[in-house]
Amino acid sequence: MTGRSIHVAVSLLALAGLALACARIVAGHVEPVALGELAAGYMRLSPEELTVPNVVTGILLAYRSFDTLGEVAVLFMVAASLGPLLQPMDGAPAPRPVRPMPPASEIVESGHHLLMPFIATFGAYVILNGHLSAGGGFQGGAIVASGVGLFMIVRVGTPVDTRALSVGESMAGVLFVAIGALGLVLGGGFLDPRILPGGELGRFVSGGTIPIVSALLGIKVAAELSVVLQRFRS
Amino acid sequence: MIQILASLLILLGSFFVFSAGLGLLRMPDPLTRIQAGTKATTLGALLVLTGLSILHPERLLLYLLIVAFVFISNPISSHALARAAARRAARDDAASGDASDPA
Amino acid sequence: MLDLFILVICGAILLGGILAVTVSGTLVASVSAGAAGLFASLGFLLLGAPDVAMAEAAIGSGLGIFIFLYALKKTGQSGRADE
Amino acid sequence: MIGLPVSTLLIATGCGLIVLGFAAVLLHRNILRMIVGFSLVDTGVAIVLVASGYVKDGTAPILDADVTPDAVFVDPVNSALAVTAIVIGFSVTAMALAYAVRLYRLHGTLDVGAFTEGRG
Repeated sequence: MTGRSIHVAVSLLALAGLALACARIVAGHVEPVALGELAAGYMRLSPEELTVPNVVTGILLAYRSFDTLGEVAVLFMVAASLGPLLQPMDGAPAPRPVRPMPPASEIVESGHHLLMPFIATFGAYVILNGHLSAGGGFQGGAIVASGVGLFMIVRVGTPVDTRALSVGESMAGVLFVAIGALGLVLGGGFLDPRILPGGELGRFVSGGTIPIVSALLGIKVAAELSVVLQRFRS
Repeated sequence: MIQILASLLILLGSFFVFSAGLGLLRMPDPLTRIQAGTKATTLGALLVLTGLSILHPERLLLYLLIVAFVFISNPISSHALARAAARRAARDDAASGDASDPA
Repeated sequence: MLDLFILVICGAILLGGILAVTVSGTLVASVSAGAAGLFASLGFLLLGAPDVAMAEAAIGSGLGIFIFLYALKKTGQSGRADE
Repeated sequence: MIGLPVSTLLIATGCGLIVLGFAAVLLHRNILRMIVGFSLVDTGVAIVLVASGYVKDGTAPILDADVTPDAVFVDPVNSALAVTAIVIGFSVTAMALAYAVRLYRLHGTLDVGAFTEGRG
């Protein structure tokens, strides 16, 4: 087993090097007392230009929304490619039979009926108030998807309809890109939120198209994460 | 006076939550651990939130919502955990008859 | 007082990470990685990033453990110390 | 307590988590344990990213009603990047787990030695 011990020795050496590099980063870090120029610019511009109090949402959905679109595209590709990857193969040896999960008890099922409205409402609240307080499309979509996970635990035999989820997800994606293109025509660039009137800072209807884009992003993320969960379950 | 009462309630609630953590560490098997964890944390959360709502009466509705959520979700999740633990114990008993090598 | 809290959170994150690396069962390892993520979301809250805290709590430690458990079930090693 | 600023402490924690995750990736033979290590690295990178954007006594970059005019804010760019990193980390973990399940179905084992040794 000398190959194994050589492997362990080289790995420990590499880890020591990594730890040394990390120690240098930690030792050289000084806590700043003021924002950098870029961050200060965003802090000033986001309430003025976009009428969005939550600057993180302003960056994610307006200044860097093209990144967000690419990220959702990555999530979509993962959700789409998990289907063929996790399908049972023809030529492979038969996998050990997995014990079927027992059905959920009555208490858990009634509790799921009680909790589902709470979870769905909270997810929708987080998605729609992303421009006013902490939250947004990604976070709310993940909350809704965890509600779908609760459904999957309770209804063991019932599959979630991935085709319907894909249709809803694609519609949201098309609308997202359409709003972006509209910004290219009417506003100053792709996904410019100022094609609708900005409104008053801190009101629910404000920030141009940002609440709409946030809702579409939430639908997309929730559907994609649910598809990922269902692929792993089936 | 009111503040002292609220602080006492919060302290009592923290004591219950702490004892729940101690129970999780000290209890011997899964079922007793679940029993220690659930009851004490439910009561502890109720006491802490009562103390907080005395301190901040304007947020009473929010705290009531949190209490409702904890009172629904905590027993349900621990019930599911206890059921899984009981099933596993039953399965291990059945399996130990023919193949007695747990290592 | 807040300093002590931060130290406790850092210790909890590192403890979760050490458990995830050293413990012998894969199920326990994935759950302690999720616990490290949950304490990390508390740390994000202290660092003034509630958005990141929500994302980490819901995605990193919620759905992450979920798919780990299903993968463990599919590979037939949900539980006992393997290796 | 020990005089170090908050962000330095959390950067140290994140770096420790990164080293621990790479230790799991390099030293374990079970593929699922390696994926656990990668998810630890994800968490550590997110912590380092957010902590390096912390400004002394900063609050969250949300300008709602109870923000005083002379408040100091945390860097919002780092927060936005960390949200992105967490979501991408989840999808990377999902892909890795799917490949692990597929390898297990093909070879009946999760030991990396079975895939590399015996092939020279």
